[in-house]
Amino acid sequence: MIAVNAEVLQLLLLLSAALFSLGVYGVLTRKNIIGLLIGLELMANAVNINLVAFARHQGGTAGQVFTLFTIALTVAEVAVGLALVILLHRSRRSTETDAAAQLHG
Amino acid sequence: MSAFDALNGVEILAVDGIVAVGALGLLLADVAMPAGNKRILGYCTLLLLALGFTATFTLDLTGTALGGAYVGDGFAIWCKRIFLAAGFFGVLGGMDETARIGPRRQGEYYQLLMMSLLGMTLLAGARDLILLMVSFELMSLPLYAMAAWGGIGTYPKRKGPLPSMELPAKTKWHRPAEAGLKLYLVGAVSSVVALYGISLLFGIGGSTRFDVLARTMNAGPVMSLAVAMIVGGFAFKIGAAPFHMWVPDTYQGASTPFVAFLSVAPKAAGFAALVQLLLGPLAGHTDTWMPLVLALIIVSLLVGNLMAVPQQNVKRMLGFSGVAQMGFGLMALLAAGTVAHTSGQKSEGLATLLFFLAAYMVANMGVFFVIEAVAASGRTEDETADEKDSDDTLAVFRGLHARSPGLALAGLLFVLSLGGIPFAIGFWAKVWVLLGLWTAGYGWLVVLAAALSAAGLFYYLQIARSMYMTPEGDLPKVTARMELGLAILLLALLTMAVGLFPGPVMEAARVAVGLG
Amino acid sequence: MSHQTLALFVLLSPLVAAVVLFIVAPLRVRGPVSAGITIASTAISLGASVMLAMARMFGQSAPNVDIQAAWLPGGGKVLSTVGVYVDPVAAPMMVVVALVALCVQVYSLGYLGHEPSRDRGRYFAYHALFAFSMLGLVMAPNLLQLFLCWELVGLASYLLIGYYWTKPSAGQAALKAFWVTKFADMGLMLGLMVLFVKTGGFDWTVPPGQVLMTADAEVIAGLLFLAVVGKSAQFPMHIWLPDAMEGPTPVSALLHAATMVAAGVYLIVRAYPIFSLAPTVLTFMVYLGAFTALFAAIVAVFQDDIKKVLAFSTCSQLGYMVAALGTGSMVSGYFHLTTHAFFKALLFLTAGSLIHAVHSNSLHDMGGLWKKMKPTGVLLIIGSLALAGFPMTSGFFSKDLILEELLHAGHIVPLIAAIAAAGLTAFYMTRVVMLSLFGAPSEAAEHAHESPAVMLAPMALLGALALVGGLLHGDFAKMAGAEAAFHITPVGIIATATGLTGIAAGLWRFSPGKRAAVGSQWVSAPMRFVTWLTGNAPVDRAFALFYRRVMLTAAAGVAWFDRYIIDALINLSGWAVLKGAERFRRLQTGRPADYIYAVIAGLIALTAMGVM
Amino acid sequence: MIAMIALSLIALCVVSAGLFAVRSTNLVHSVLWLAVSLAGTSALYLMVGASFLSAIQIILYTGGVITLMLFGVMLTDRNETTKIGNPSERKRLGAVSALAVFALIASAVSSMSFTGGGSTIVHTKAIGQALLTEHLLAFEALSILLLAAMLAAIVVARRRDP
Amino acid sequence: MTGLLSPANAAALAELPLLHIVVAAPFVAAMLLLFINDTKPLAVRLIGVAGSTVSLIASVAIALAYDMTAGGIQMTSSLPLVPSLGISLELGVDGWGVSLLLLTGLIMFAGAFASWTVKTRGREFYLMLLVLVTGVFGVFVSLDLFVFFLFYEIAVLPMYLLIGIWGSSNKVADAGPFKFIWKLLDVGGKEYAAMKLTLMLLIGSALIVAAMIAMYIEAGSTSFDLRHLEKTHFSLGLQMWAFPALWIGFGTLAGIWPFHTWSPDGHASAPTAVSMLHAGVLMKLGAFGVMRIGMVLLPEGAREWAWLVGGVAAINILYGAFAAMAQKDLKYIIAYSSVSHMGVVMLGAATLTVNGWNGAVYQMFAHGLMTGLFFALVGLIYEQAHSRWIPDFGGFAKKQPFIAAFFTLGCLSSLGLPGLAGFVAEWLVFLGAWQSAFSWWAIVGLLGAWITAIYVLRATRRIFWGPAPDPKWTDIRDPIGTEWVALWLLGLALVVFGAVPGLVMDFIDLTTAETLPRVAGQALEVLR
Repeated sequence: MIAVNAEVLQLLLLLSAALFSLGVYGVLTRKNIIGLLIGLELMANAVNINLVAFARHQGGTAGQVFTLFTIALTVAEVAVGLALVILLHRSRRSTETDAAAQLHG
Repeated sequence: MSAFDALNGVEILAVDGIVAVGALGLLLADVAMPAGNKRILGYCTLLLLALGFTATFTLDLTGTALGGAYVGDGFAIWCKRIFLAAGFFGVLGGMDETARIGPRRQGEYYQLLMMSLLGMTLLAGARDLILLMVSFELMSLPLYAMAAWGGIGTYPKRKGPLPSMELPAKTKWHRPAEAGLKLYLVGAVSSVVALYGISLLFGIGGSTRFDVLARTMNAGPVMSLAVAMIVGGFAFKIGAAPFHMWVPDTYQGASTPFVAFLSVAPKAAGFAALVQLLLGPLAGHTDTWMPLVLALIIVSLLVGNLMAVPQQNVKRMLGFSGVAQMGFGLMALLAAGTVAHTSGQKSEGLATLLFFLAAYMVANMGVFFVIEAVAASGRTEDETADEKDSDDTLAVFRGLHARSPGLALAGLLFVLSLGGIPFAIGFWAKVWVLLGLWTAGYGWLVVLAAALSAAGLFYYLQIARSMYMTPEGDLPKVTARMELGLAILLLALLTMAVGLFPGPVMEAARVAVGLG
Repeated sequence: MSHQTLALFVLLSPLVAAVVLFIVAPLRVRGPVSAGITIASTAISLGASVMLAMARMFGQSAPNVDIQAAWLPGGGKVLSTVGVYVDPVAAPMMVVVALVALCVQVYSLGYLGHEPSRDRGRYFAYHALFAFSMLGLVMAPNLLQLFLCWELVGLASYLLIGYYWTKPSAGQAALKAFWVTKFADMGLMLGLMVLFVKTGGFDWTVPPGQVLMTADAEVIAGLLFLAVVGKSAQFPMHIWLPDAMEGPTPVSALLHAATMVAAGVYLIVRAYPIFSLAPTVLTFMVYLGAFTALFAAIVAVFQDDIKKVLAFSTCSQLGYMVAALGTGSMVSGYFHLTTHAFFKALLFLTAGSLIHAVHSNSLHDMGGLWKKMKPTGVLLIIGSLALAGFPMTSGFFSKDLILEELLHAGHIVPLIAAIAAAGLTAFYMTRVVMLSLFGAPSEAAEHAHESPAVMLAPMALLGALALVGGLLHGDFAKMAGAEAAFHITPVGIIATATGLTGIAAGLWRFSPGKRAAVGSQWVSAPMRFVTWLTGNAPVDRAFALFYRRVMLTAAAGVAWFDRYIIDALINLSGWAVLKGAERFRRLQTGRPADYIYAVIAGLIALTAMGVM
Repeated sequence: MIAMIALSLIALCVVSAGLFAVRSTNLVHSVLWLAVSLAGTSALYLMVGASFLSAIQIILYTGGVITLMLFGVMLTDRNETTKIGNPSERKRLGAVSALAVFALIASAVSSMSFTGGGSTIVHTKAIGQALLTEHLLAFEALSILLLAAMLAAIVVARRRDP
Repeated sequence: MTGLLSPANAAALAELPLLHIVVAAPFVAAMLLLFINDTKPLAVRLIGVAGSTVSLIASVAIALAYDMTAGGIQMTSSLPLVPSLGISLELGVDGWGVSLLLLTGLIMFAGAFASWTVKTRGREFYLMLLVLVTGVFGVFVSLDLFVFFLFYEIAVLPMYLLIGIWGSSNKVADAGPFKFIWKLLDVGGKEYAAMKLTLMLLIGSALIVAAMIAMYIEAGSTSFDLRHLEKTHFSLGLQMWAFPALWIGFGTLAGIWPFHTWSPDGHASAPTAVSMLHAGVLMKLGAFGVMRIGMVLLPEGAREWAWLVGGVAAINILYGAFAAMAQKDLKYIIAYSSVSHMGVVMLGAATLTVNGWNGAVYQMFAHGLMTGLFFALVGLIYEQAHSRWIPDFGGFAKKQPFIAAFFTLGCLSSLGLPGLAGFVAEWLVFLGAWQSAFSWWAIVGLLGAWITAIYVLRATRRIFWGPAPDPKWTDIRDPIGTEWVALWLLGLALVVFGAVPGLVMDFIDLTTAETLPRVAGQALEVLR
């Protein structure tokens, strides 16, 4: 275990930023909804890393509790998302985002 | 702190308790009931919501609970009233449609609605980042499912945005699925963004409690970043441009009574969340967030009003108009922020926001219910909203004045209220907002908003035009079902009554924010 | 009855008649009823006028009648009043107006006897309106009321010229008369405004203690004179008068000869305190008046329409009056107004009688009527002599006075023009008499017969006045506070000689034996220019050009500009929004991926705003 | 120092796995790369002393999310589902946007000066205590949220009423 | 109308809630109509007439009860609406209000009869009409700026439906540099006209809102009461922008150039009674707003901008007159003449002189009567001939002698013939203009009146005069039955108020004398 000093915090935050950006890249470029969800997970993961880094830096419980919550939130969100993917697949036989592009203008 | 200490003051959660217990109770009842038409659950929901709504008046809900994580104040109570009323009307107006979509499974709809409402009511009093985010998600998740509520139908040939996406006739196509998916995708990304912002906020503040954060946070690039992400993330929920893209599609795709609910309650909740954060721990940092809000206002006003103009589908039109309306809501926030910044106290701006949200709720739900009433009368018994592709275009209102004078009049009233015409509630809301905005020193924005609002009448009047200026031809008479009719009637009465005598309600809004 | 009451009677009786006839349709649509009411009211007016006038003429001097009531408030005070005002200046004019009006109305009973009852009713209602307006004008206590009534007589003129409204030419003429005079009236309005700003009121006298600067007086008088030029048909705004002959002949007699056109002259008489302060305007009046007198007389010579002859003659005579007033002699102009009213009304009525007999205005359709219509013939000759200034007729006295004044004032050129005009006047009137009464009768004249007594009686009355009216010149002068006894002067002799020469020339040129040579071609080739003038063409064409080329073009231009530029620009904004929105909505592609893009783009924008 | 290098290596691992996860053309691979990335994060947590979270991360994410996703892939399995590509114009725009986001966050974060840095050990018990006292309400709300998510997923994914 | 009642009786009359009655009567009638079956047209009409009759009687009673010796604002009452913002239903009436109430009462009464022939959806028609007129009455009796604005909006909005439903479309040829907009907008169509009217007026009212809010806040954010605002001295900075804002905002309704273009299309498309009310009364709301709100509350702004207000008004007068001259559609002529005549009103207002103001308010009154009469007549002609195309007309006087007579009467008032109401107004305005700092306005005004003479009389001649009408006009006839009401009422009013202007002018002058000194300031003394 290493103490999260300013340097480590900085590193973790940058890691989180990088993951977040990768997630952004993922959600922006994926045509497949599951692929898109993967990007979303990366972004969520970045949030978690942030929280953990801060929590460890500050030392209280709040950050860790918060992380716990965000993990749960993310999971719940993905669950609903996947359900929607299945629904879309059932009606359109496709899991691409463009399958849900009839409402426009 | 022991678990018992934490429960001190928990009685201020009575309303939330009613909703939570109600949701669970409905779930249990649903399971326990024999299969069949479960319309009774809808009435139970109504009862529960009415009970909760009454409780906001009869019980003293002010105070602090859970060591400061949850605070009941006038603002929160007022917000809860809006949520509960929106829920009440949403259930009342949607009862038929819900039953038609799935008579045996309508209980689930009400459970989801109650859970979403629980998220909202908690959100209104949340003074803790964790609680804020959890209740925010609790509000959102059921909405995704409710948006996708409904069946899979077949449609005539449809054009897609690209030639390759054209759907041949009779293809199965799930309009609510698309509505839900779009809501979900934009919502999920936005909430992750907001979460990221909140994690940064936590990082610089070192706590999840607002009162602590208010003391410990220092302005800086990270705070700016965090605030931008939070504002952006929440702006999705209120549907402010450019985070509004889901709005028209979801409005068009989802079942109308649900949209009536979706278009008001979560938006009010989004505002509640923004207010908690921006006028709570960030009240001292208005320099950081006001430019962002201002940018959102301008973009929302322009985009909303402009994009609503060419719409032929009423629900889409109302979606875009809602974007513009949210510009007004944000203006109230801006005004409140300015005053908070200069004098450090709660301002009339907040009261105008509350009044505006209430007015918006009444009128907007009303319009959607009128749409539903007209569209429903054209449907056969086993059809659902998403199966008819065109039952919410402007054309469905053709000659409504003759087909149902009452509905037409009510529709006109709601539309005019949204357009900000006197003696309807919406007028007072808009003017009050503008008044506050002027006081805050944004005179130019007042002129812009007022002019755009007037220009916005162009599309609102398209509805009036369709209802009053087109011949009814051989279209059938329209009669709203009992519950739906009751909802429309109540909303119309509210629009008129408060429009004629806005004084008490405005006064109540002022009292709610501590200005009495 | 007190004079106050009498004065009110003068004004109110035609007013009541007019109001009743205009509002109570059942009375109006019945010709005889309408005629009865109108004539009775005019008779009352005449009676009261005569009583009022008698008390002020012939050496008596009853105090002025002055009844005024507040009409318009302004800033808590009275801005202007209306009422009746009878002084020695107004009194004779009242009599003239009421008298000629009564004569004409009675005459009309016969002249319009064949018209539908409904139309006759309308006609007499207009007459009642005219009588009220004209008397109101004459009895105005201030210039504002004078102006109000000035416009109302214009209305009556418009309505009466347009009496035969089914005839397109009548409609044209009515409009032309109204437009031209209305244009000139702007001068009066403007003059009144200047007057009000300078003196604080609308009185024709400068209030005691106030000084009207000459420059201001010139402006006011000049503007008032513009209105006079229009109403009294002075060059170049005389163009409406010949056209106005489209109206029934009695109307021409009353409005367009005797009274209404003289209102301009009367205005100058009334506003003399102001005019007398404006020497430049006065001089201009002399020249314009004299020019009009000569010009119109020349044109009159070449007219074949008997009414047109008389119309141009009226212009010419009004020119005399204007010129006379310009010399500073109010009396001579005013007196000529009076005598002219009698003999010109007489001439028109006799002309009407002739027209009535042959159903044509053209002199060529007449001829030899002397045999058929002796009384009319006699009256025509009397009128012509008076107009020609034959010695001892009324015209002789008044015209002589004017010429004398011109000489006194030293306006030699106008004097020569006036004398020449007098000669021409005699010439063209002789022409009228010769062509209409003598010579071989035309086809139409074969069946002519004398007019009924109801027409002859008023003519006879006017004829008498035309003969002897001139004897009143002394009283006239006294009334105006001037001593003007009639003298035989060199100028008078020259003028009389010129007139007699004109008569002789006319007798010679148009003697029955030469009748074959008459016709519009009787002018010789060198006088082509003058023939051209006879169509009244140049001025008329100029006005028409102004109307078509300037007014209508401007109108079309403005209308086009409004519809296709101003309105289109406003529409354009709407169009741009609609089109722009149509374009803009493509951003809402419907593809969820793009929606996420929007979120991220918004996020980047917001964070960039926040961080930077 | 060694710990620092190890940390950096793991971080590198996490990032590269993330990169592969968003760039892989095979959806299953993508999911698995995500799993790697999440597992790496879990290791990271362990290193900085958040052992409880580390466990949760493994259980919930790797055990939950990844499974869910694989389920999703399987349920909707067709050729075009697993073989996914990113259209090139999207790639460019996405990369630019992602870089912009990274630049913004990184510039803000790196400008921040943190002081100190505690290394106090937070026991799992303390976390549990906090959950049930301070964050009781959020905890309860979360329970309902999970219920709601379940219900929502069922409602959405279920076939329509007969 | 002073002295018709003894002071005691007048005082007793003033005790009645007359202002409430005058505003509420049409509204109550409108609400009653909601409960009447559309299949009973007579009942609908009678209720409409009853509502307007009560209003007319009440407005006459107000005129009788108004105490001329006391002057000022009378019959005040107050009902707080939004206490926290200081918005309150303050009613009261001054001299201007009395005269314009009278006008509205007359026009509405006439309009109720002129709508007798509305065939389709008569109930809704009367309902909207009554709501509209409620707004108009409300504006004239409001002493609270906010309530003023409320009523103003109420008066403007029903127009959209009234024109859109019962209006008629016009053909407007596409030409000019912006030809391409025609297809999309359906220029000339009734819905186009209705929408253009509504949007232009409401965007204008956005400016009003801005100025209103700014004034409220500068006056201490306590009250919208006009009397309170009048006491406030607004900073020059505010006045300099707020006055033009109010001018354009209200002025759009008054048809100021170049924001007048809603007016010809709107009036030409609107059904008879709506044109009557709109041109007759509603446009006056705009002018009234400019004077009562803009000038009285912002005197310095008014003084500083008078040159522009008057200059634009001068443009209005000539521009409207010329544009009217080129029209061939009868309604367009009247509509453009309204633009021209409203220019006279604004010109009078801009003079900032007693006479100019008196004239301006009187012109509102006179033009209201006149244009009401015109539109009633045009409605009758259109109903019988089914055409408004003047080149097709001619000789109508044969079959419609009374319509011809009343039309001529309207024309004469329009061109400012003495003895008719129009003259008094125009004369005073031009006199005031001459007294003002910009004398040339008066000349423009006079020219405008002359051009008016040209086009109105030309129209009269083309429609009514000339040989017997074309055989295709077999159906045209004089009015019958209730059609007479509007003609006689408005026609006689034109004459009576022209011959005895004091009836109304005494009221107007009272208020002018009270308010003008505040606005004109030093300038007034010089000019008087």
